[in-house]
Amino acid sequence: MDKTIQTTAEAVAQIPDGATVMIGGFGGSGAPIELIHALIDQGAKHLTVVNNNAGNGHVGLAALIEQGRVDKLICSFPRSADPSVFVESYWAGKIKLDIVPQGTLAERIRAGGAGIPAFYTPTAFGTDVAKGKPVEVFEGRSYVQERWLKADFALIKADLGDPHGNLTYRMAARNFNPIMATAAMTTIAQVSQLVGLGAIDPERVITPGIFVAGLTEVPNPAQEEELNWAEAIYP
Amino acid sequence: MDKTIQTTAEAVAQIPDGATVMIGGFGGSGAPIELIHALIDQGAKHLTVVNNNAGNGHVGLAALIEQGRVDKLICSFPRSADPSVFVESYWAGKIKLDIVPQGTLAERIRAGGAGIPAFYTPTAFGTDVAKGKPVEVFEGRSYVQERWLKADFALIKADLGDPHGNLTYRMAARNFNPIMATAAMTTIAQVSQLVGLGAIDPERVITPGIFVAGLTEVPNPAQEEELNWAEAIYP
Amino acid sequence: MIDITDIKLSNAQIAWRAAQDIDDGAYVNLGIGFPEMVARFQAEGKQAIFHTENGVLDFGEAPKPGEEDWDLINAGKKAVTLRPGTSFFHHADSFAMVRGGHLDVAILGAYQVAQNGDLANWSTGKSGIPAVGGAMDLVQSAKRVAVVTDHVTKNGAPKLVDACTLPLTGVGCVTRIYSSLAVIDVDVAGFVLREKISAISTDELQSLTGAPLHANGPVQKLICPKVLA
Amino acid sequence: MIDITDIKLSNAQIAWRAAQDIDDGAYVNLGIGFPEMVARFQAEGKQAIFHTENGVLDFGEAPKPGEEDWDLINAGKKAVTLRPGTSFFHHADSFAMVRGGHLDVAILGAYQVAQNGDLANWSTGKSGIPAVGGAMDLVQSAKRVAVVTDHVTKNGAPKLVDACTLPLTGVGCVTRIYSSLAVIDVDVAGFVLREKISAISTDELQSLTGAPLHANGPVQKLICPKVLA
Repeated sequence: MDKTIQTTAEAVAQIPDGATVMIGGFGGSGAPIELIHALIDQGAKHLTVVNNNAGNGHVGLAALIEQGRVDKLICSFPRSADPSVFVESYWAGKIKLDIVPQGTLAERIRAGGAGIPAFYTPTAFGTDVAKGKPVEVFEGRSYVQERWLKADFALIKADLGDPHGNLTYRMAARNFNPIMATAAMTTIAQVSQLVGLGAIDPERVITPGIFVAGLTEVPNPAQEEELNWAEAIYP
Repeated sequence: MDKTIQTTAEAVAQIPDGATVMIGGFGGSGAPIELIHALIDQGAKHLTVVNNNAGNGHVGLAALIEQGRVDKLICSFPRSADPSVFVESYWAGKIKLDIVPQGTLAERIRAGGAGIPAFYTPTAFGTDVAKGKPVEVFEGRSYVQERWLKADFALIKADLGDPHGNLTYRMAARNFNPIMATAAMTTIAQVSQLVGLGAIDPERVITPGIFVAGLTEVPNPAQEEELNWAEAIYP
Repeated sequence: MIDITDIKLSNAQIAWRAAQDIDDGAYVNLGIGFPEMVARFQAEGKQAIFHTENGVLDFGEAPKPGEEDWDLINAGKKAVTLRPGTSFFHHADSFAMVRGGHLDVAILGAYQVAQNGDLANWSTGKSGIPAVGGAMDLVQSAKRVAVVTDHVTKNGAPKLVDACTLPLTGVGCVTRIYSSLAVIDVDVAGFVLREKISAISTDELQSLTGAPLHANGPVQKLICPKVLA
Repeated sequence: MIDITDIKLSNAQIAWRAAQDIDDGAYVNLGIGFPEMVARFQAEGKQAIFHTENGVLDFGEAPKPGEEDWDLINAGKKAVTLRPGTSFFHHADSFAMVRGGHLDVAILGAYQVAQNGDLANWSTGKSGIPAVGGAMDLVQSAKRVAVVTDHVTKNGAPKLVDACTLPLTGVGCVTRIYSSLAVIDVDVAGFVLREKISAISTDELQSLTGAPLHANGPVQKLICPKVLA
C-alpha cells in the first residue's frame, strides 16, 4: 500500500462541483496553499468550504473565493489583514456565510470524524448563534445541541508524511488539520517532507494513516503571510 | 510553579472517603500500580472507581478491591487472567458494577474533560446496555444519548513528566490515561522519569500540564503482569 | 441429525477463509480470541493494517516468548510488536476511529447471529458477570462486520437463528458469517448461502440453521487448505 | 457630563491592573488586541501560563522583527515564541481545554457588559460582517471571565449597561470589569464597585454607568503606575 500521489494536480483531481471541502489551517499557519491553488487550476465550482477564516489577500482560500468557486463558507472568523476578497463577494451576494463559534466548529468537525451525530455545548447559549437550535438542561445548566460536520474532501497541510499516510504537523500549524482529516470521506494531505515507512516515531504520529486517502510532497511550501507581503495574486 | 510531589503517599493524601477516582490503564499497561498501592496505604474507602477493567491477581486495582475500599466500579470489561478478587466481591454483593461499552466509556470521559454534558452514539442502540437512555434519530439512524463522566481524582501513569505537569506516555500505555487526566478535578500522575522544564519536545507532549495537579516520580514502575507471575499480593 | 464432527472446518480454516476476503491495505479489527487467528492467514501479497481498541494501529505479530513488552499489547492483553507504520493514540481517539466508520472490517465471534443481522456475543444471560469491552462499538460502526463461528453450539443448537435469545451486542450489524460449514451473507432477505463445504447437503445445512437459508446466485464450494498451523 | 479624557487610565494601565489579579501559574487566555497587553504586566515573581485557541499552551512573547515563524502564532495571528514547557495540540483539544473549564481566567474586550454579567463583544449589529472566533466558547467556560475596557464609548455612552442592546457573546458570564475608571465586580446584586480612580467621584462614575453601582464593603483607590510602555 502506497498512498503517495505525485502531483498536487493529481491529488485534487477527483473533487467535483458542489463538493463540501474542509481546508485546514488557522490564518496562514497550516494552510495547504499549494493544494488550494491546484484546486483553483482544477476548476471545481459551487463548493462549500469549511475553514476557520475566509482568506487573506489574493492567495489560497481568498484566491479560491475570488475565482467565484465558493458558494458557501462555514467559518468562525471571516476577518484577516486583508479580507477584501471575501468582503466583496459577501456584499455582492456571491457567497453565503455560516458563522460558527470556533470551539463549536472544532467540536462539530471532531464529532463528524468520531461518529457523534450531535452533542451539547454551553457555547453560544442565549445568543443569536444558537437561535433555533435545541436546548437542553443538564445538572441545572442550559446547553445547545450542535450537530456533526462532515465533508466530501479535506485538504490539509502536514509536516512529515509516510506512504501509509501517517502524519506529523509543525507547531501551531497543527490546528484544524488533524480533526478535518477525520471528518472527510477523502482526505488529501500535502506534506513538506515525504519519509519512508517507519521513519516517523510511532509516538509522534498525530494523524494515523487510516484517516488519509492520499498525500503529496510539497517541499518548502508557501506561507500565506509571505505571499501577501509580496502582494502575490493567484493564479 | 512546580507541581512535583515527593512521594506517592503525599500524592494521594487528599483523596477522601467516598471519592470518585478514575484509574488509568488497560489491563496492566499504563496502570499506576504505585499510586494505587499508596491509596491502599492511605485508607480511603467507599470509593467509586472508573477503570476499563476490574483488576488482575492481588495487586493494583484488584488489591484495592480486595481491601474492601471500592463500593462501585464503572468499567467495560471486568475479566482478566485472574479476576477472582472482583468476582468474589461481586457475588458477595460487596461491589456494584456499572458496565459501559469501552468506546462509550472513553467518550464519556473525554466529554467530562471537554465540557460536553451529553452526546449521541450508535453504540449499544437496541441492547440492554442502552435501556432507559434517551434515543434520538439523526439522518434516519437511531442513537443513544450518553452523559459525561467526571471524577474527583484521576490517578494516571505517564512516562516523562516535567515540573509543569506536561506528560508523555509509553506506547499502548497511553490508553485511558490522557483522557482521564482531563476529566478529574484533581489529576495525579506517577511518571517513570521526571525531567526538567523544556526537556520534553513540545510536539511530543500528550497531556499538557494544565490537566495535571501534581506528579511524582516512580522510577522503574512495577508492571502488573510481572507482579502476578510472581504471585505478589498487596499489601 | 447429521454429525458434523469430522467434516466441519477447524477454527484455523474458518479464519483462513475470512482472511481471504480482506483487501490489501484494509483497516481491520479482530475480536479477542478466535478472531485474532485471522491475522495469520492473510492472502499472498495482501497486508491488512490491524487496529486494536487500546490505541495501536498497524501492530505486528506476537513477539518471541521472553521478548514481550507489556506496554505494547492488544485488546486481548497479549503482547504484540511494532511495525514500520505503527502509531499510538489514546482511547477516545481509538474509538473515534471505530465509531467514525473508519475501519473497513471488524471480525468477531458470536453466540448467536439472527437473520436480521442482530449479533449476540457478550453475555450468556443471567449467570456470569457481564463484560462487553469494545464489541458494541465495533459492530455498530465498522464498514463491514463479519462473524467467525462454529455453525452450531457444543450442544448442537443453531447459532444462526431466527431471532437472538441472548442479550444483543448490536442490531442489524452482521453482514457475513464464516461458519464451520458455510459462508453466509446477511442481507434484507435474511441468511443468503454463498458457500458450503461439499460434505454437507443444503438440506442438512438448513437442518443445522435456525432460520431459512436463501439462495441468490450459485452456491460455491467452500474449500480451505486442509492443514493449517 | 464630566470630561474624563485627562483622568482616565490608559489601556496599558487597565491591562496592568488586570494583570495584578492573575496568580502565579494561572492558565490564562487573553483576547485578541487590547487584552493581549495584559501579558506584559505580570506581577513580580508571578508567571501565568498563556493559552491560545489555535493550539498552544505556555507560549512566550513576540519574537524580534524578522525572527517570526509563521507556524508559531497566537489567535490574533501574531508570531509568538517557544518557552520551556510549551505544548501543541489540535483545535478540538484546544477547545476541550476551554469548554472543560480548565482555564483559570479569560480576559476579553467588550462593547457592552450588562449588570447581569451578559457580554456583547462580537458584533455591532446589522452592519458589518459577523466574526465570532473563540469568544463564545471562552466566556461560557473559563473559571473567571474578566473584561478590560474603556468605561464609556468614544461617544460617551455607557459600556456598562442595564441590559445589552448589541448581540450577546455570552449570558451571565462576566464577573469583573477593569475599566478606564474603576474596577467593578458583577455578582447577583449587579455592578459592585470595588475600586475607582481618585479623580472621579462615585456620583460622577455613576453618571457614566448605565446601571446602579452597588457598594459592598469599602471602595479602594484604583492606583496604577503612571507611565507604562
